[in-house]
Amino acid sequence: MSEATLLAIFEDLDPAANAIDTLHEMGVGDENINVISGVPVAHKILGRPHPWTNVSKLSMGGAVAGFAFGIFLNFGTPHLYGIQVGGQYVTPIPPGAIVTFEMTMLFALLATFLGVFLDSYFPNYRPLEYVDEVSDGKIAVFFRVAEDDAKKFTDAMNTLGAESVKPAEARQL
Amino acid sequence: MTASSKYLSGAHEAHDAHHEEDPKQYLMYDPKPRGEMNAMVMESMHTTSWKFWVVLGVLSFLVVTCFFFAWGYMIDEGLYVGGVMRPAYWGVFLVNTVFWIGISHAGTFISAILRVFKAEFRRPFTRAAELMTTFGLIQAGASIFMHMGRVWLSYWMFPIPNARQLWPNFHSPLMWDLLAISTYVLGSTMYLFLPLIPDLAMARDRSTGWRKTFYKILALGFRGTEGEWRHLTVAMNFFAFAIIPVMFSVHTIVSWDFAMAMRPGWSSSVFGPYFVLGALHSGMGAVAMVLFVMRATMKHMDYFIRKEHFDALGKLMLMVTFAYTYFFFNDYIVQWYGGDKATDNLLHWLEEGPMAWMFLQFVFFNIVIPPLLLWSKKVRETPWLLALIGLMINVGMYWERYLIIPVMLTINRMPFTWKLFQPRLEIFLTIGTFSMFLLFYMIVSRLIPLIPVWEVQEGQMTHSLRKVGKAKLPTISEFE
Amino acid sequence: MSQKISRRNFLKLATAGAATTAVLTGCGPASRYVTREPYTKMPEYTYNGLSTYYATTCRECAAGCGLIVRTMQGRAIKVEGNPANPINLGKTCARGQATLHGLYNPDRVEFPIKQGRSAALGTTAMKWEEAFQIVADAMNNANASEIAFLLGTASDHLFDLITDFTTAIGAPAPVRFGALSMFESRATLSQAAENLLGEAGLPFFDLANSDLVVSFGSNFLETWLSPVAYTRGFAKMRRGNTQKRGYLIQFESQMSQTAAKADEWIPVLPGTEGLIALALGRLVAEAKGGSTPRAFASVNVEEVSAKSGVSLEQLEHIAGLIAQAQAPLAVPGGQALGQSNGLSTAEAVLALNALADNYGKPGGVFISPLSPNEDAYHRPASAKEMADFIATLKNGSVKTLFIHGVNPLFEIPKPLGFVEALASVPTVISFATFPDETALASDYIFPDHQGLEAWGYQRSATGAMHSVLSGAQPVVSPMHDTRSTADVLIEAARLAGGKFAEALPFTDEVAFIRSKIANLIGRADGSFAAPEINTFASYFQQSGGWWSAAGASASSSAASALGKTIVIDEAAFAGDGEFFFIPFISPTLGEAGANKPWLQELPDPMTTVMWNSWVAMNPETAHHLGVENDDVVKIISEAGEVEVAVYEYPAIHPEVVAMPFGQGHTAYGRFATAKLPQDRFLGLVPHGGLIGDAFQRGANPADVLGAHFNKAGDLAFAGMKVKIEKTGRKQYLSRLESRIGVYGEGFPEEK
Amino acid sequence: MIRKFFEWVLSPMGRIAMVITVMSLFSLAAYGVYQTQQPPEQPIQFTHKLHVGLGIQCLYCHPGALRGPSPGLPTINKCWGCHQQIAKTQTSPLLKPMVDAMNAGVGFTWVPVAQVPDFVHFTHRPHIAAGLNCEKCHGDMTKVTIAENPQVMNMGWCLNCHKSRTEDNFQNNPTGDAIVSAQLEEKRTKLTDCGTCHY
Amino acid sequence: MTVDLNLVGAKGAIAEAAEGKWGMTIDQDICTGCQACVAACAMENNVAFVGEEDAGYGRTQHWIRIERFWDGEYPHVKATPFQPMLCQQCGHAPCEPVCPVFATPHSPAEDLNLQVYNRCVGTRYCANNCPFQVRSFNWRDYHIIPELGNMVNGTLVFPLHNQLNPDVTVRRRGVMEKCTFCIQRIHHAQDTAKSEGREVEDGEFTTACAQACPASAITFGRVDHPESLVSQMAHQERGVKHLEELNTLPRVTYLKEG
Repeated sequence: MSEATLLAIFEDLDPAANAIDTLHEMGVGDENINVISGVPVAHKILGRPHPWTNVSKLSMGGAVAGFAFGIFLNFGTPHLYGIQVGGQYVTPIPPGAIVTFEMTMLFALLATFLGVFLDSYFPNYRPLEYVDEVSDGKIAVFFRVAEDDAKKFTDAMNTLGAESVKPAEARQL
Repeated sequence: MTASSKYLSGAHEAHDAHHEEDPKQYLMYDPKPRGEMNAMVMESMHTTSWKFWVVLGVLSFLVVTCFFFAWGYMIDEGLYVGGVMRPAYWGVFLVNTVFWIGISHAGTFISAILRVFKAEFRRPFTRAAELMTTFGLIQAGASIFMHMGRVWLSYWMFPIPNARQLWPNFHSPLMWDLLAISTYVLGSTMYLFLPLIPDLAMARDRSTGWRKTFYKILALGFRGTEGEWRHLTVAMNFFAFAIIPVMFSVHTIVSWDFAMAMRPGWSSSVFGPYFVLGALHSGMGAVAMVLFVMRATMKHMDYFIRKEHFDALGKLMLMVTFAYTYFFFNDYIVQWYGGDKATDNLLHWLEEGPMAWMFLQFVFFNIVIPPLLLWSKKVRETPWLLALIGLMINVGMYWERYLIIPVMLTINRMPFTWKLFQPRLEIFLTIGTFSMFLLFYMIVSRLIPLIPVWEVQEGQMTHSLRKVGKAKLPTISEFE
Repeated sequence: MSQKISRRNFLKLATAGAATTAVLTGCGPASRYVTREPYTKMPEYTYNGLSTYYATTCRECAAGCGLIVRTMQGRAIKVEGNPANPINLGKTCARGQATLHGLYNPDRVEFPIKQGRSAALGTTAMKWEEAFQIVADAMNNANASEIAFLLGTASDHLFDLITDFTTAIGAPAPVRFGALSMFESRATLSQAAENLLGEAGLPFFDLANSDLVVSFGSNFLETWLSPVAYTRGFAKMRRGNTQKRGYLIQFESQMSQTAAKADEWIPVLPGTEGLIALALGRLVAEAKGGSTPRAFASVNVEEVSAKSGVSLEQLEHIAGLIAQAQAPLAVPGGQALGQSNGLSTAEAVLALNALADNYGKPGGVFISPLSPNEDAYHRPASAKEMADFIATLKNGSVKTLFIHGVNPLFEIPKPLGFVEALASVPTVISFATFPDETALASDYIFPDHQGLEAWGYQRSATGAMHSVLSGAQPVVSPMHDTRSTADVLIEAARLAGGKFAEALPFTDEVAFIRSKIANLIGRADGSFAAPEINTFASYFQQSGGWWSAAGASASSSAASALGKTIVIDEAAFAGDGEFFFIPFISPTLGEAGANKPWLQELPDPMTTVMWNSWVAMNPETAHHLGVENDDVVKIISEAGEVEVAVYEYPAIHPEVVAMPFGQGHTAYGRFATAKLPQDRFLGLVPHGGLIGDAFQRGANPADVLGAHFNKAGDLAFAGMKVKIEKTGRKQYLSRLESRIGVYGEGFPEEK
Repeated sequence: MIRKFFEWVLSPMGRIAMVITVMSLFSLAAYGVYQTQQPPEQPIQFTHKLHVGLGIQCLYCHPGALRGPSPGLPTINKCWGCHQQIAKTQTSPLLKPMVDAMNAGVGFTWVPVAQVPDFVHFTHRPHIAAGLNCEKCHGDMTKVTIAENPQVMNMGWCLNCHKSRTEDNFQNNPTGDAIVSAQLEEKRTKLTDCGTCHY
Repeated sequence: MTVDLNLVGAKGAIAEAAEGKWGMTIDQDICTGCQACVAACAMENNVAFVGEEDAGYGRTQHWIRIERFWDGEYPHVKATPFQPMLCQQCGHAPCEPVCPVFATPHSPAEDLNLQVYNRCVGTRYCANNCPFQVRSFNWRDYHIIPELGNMVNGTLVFPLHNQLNPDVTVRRRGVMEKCTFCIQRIHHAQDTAKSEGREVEDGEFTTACAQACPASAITFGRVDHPESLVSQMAHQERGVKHLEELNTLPRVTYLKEG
């Protein structure tokens, strides 16, 4: 039997939280619920599971790569064609500290930035389920239920004080 | 007896007055619905008066003539159209570089350090400051390339494999500069973009026509799902912590360009922190000016940017001034006390030579006047006054860099070569960089939301007034 | 302005020569300035990238230093001294080094030119055949007495050729004159030598072996007679003797470069040097004990001290030094001789040497040996003789005037009236290599080769105890369509025929030179010996000349010198100004170096001024006049006036102002005249800048010199008094030195 | 406007167009590089192939290589020395330019092929003295008519040879002799010194 | 003589290890300041002249300049001994490490400071860091200023370029330059010696300035050969080195007066 994705829009956080509880009671699993908000809302407020992220891992990875690159630049390249200057070592350590530090930071930052893109599938210009009110601070709760139960859930949401409950359709943002 | 009672009563009144201030004067306790704030921000982006376009036209003319034409002319003719010579091989270009890098430090300081320390007043103007970082760094980079004798070969400084089997020289402070500045410019641009995404999405939802496309492309299809928010906040926190050491390293390394050199007046171990503080000093001043202009020229900004922000900024400036004074004195007295002959000559030259007026202005504008004024809350809460102090500080800081580079270069260990630097084409190119900075800022102020609305709303949601007994006490709750 | 136009026309007309320059001016870092393309017909002795060296003689002044020029692929690359030549022993001065900038100067006269003397007529190019014909006609259409030759200072093969020619056809002998000889007062020196030693000739002062040198205004380290030789001598005097460091004392009113090297520089009032010499003589004689010689008897020491401004103690102190010295030496020269009493000053100084009894002894005075093919010392004309020559020109008794190697319009003081003289000569033919003032004022210019392109020899008047004849040969093929003047005359004489042809029976210049060195063949006492002319000539070319192997030991005795009474009459000063005016030849430019860019770029040793001229005055004086550095002042003498910028010179007598000779050209090429046009887009800071006519660089002191001579007939160039007026204008002198660092200008405290 | 372009680029036609543009740019660049590698136009179509085939030594026409920096390019006199004795000289159309030049007495100027930039001070002598053959750098002349460079002569190319010939390995120092390796070390120092070629 | 810095180790150690290879002494007592060295240097090394305006503005290209100061007041004023100042070819050259592109490396073979013109990008850091202020920068193409050339049927030719020395690179706009101790002569001498299978002898060749100096005040040669003339000159008691306290190990010894 086919499924329908419904979208309930709430004015405030508390009804949204209640709505999610209700959905849980009515047997909709977290995997079938998604919340869209105009400000970051901590998962515990809505009683949602902790969302995963790889960003921090990626940053660390970048840092390591950058460190390696810095080491190569400072201690590797002189051995490709060493030139003496000012009676100093061909591969001095103090500048090495600077070079490796900068490279580490650069790569870490780049990795973090790209991490956001990778994790949240940016850029993404395909049609998506969305409502403009979200950026006005409303809380939008998506949930997928069986076609037949749609009516039931709509009523439940309305009783919980949803502004509107309608089937969500994907559109060009 | 009477007198004392008078004093007491006076004190008492003051005490009461202090208690009866209205929490509504703080942005965080004066919430508006998100939709309204969005509308205000969008409107502030859309509304332009004819004055705006006139200024824009003038600036773009200046950029074309004084920046692009002048630079092209210099590349074509050679550096002799400038004023550099023996012994002042470095001139105004590097002064501009150091100055712009200094300006750029404000953004990072406000948006990163204040974020880390959860200073709530930062929320409305983090972006305005962050923009200064990026644009300032662009000007700084341009100035570095202007100063090069054969700029068309500047790619030789990048570590790329080549047929000559040669790599850049990592002993050279200039190489450290290159790495640090490129790191900083990339990092701060990304750090500018990340918090911008939700606001771009907001703008996307509220605009039509080419703006719609523009925002749509930039917003990358951001919707505000829990996942997206999570990644974003994690990344922003990481940036906030990571960009701070980068910021310190950048200006320290810039200072090392001078401190590593075997020259009187330059070779000083305190230059690193001295320059960083100097950078913050000028940066704060610049922020004050920008906020003043924003508030005065853009619509609805008096809601977002209030007395409290100027006050807080003033306090920051005061603190930085003191720190800067400490380092200045530190650098100066060590040099003076050492009494090395060359250094002695140099200091005399600065204090009583033909550029003494510059030295005095620098001391007064940066060290004497700001603390005297910023002391009073009234001054701090008067936007134009604060902006004026900011201007003063920036002039002073520009003089400081000017003294450190061409004027100090005049005096070296070979008195036979001493000569005073006179800027020639540099004047035009300096005007060019300044115009370009302003031009960018004006254009962007109408393209992206200068106020991070979601951050403001988040702040307002976390702030509340809790009634304890008779008093309503401000309360802040953590959402994350 | 007329000169300007005609100069432009040269450039317009310029075709052949310049096209041969094998030079690329592309852009991009890898482009070549100097292409290394091979000869199309390569001589077997050259390989690409390897240099060939030729020995020749330096023509920048009359000293006759030997050069070895490094050439590569037909271009002269570098000038080096000829180590064998006893005059300079492998060393060169700055002017010698820069002679290449004369050879490759962009402003050379590149082909024979006929020009009207007025701008209206303009200039036209000529063929050399026409040129020969014109010279020949000039000879034919005038009787011998109506032909006159004016040559440069140097006594060279051209002088010999013309002397032979004129004697043969009965024309007046050629006159040799130039700024150098004018400022060197050679006539005075040889006259004094004759008076005291009964032997005319140029004295040579053996600095090298002396241990105490007392110089009376002599600038022997700069341009005087043979600067390279005398510099070597000075160095030996200072450091050559390991036991004793030589000591140098200089009496001079302003600190010249020579005085700067002196251990004691004693500023004196101009014209009192002779008195000081006498006073010293008397004191030395007294110190040595015995009777005071007649030469010094008449002098009153206190009076001298009062007049000259040299304190009695100083005089006694110096006299003491002289008395103790093993080989003391007194050298007259420079401004001391350029006075109305110059001759007696020279005599006094020579007498001082006589007292030291150092004639003909090492570290003493010698009469410079004659050159190998020289019958007697032919010194260049004195100013007096020049004046007489000019007079003959004026009274119209000369139809054709040939000028070579001298630029009288620039070098001779105006009152001598050369301008009018030139006007009264119907035909003036100049053999100038460069478009100088005189050349532009003449009817024809038949350009001679530059020194490095030419054959010849040059006598060295002094500078070594050897008798030296420096040989010259072309080191490169001529850049332009020029002809050697000797060849021109020979060719013209042949065309003229008759006695002229008989007077010059030579196929060409080289043949003549060979005839003149023929008398050396077989002489065993020389640098080389050869049995017959061909071998000899090739050796002569190869080793850059011929010189006696051993230094001649001069046999002059000074016994008579001391017996003669010497009276120094009061020096007379022309003009009613309040300042003594001392002109001196610029050490870097010399008399004719102004058109060589690198000489212009060389800072003057004392003032470090480049590309311009200045008047040096004591800072006090400047203060009294209310002027300061770079203020343009007008210097007014009875003869004329010049405008020049002030240089506050700390080491000059307050009553004296000094000015270098060598700048102030109104023609003579782009480097000598207008400054290099610089980019005007941002002349925000005025540096350099021009005064007066925008086409003139610096100022010429000869414009204020009057026609006054000393007893020997030399110009009393230091005998002028001038007034100084402010003009209110500024002229920023380009200095190498830092005014902040050296003079503490704008610098708050004592460095 | 921007949007339209953006969408167009995403459309298949747009993508193809993009690919074509990029490729054409690349091929243009490649063609430019190729042009720089062509042998230049010489006054005469001189056939190295033939002359070397006849057994004429390189140093006969380029003797400078033995003595100094530049081997030199033969003057017309040198060509004429042999060619005047060859009947074909007068007839061959290829040689006509030389005959004309000789009669006119002007000679001709070769266009140097293997030319280093003026900031590189290259000297042939030590290379010949080190026992290098001409073809090591200039390629096998028995194959080419007009001389052309077998490879791009840049600093990396020079250094590779300098390094490989002076590194202390079995080939250069079979016995592992200490003195030899010291010499090699000193030689490498000299041969990798910037100042050896650049001043 | 060559020093592997990584073997020798600390900076200090190299000071003893390398007393230098080529060195120079300048006797200030007999230097007459006649500028012959300056002219000779310019002619040998294609040093450009810059014209009055730039010369006055401190842009002279001289590789060697002669300094003189004043001492005392008139009439007891004295000009201090002329002091020719040129690149001191320091062993620990401050100019070297600051160049981002290795354009002024140290020559391990000749122990000189090199200036690789074609590598220079013109940051001018080296010049700022030179305590002797002897580096000069090509502010423009001083060799091809149009006013120096003649227009000959439409093309600009520069007769003066005929004099340029092919053994020395002609510097273009935007690069730093300095005295090289006439390294082209060093190489030429070494090459000749090698081709004749011998060592370079003392006095076999010399720099352009030393060659020209009429007073023979300049001596050039191997300072690491004790018997060479320059070593003997340098070890006199009146020999001093400039700014020795900076420990840049200059290779030029000045012989003072007296």
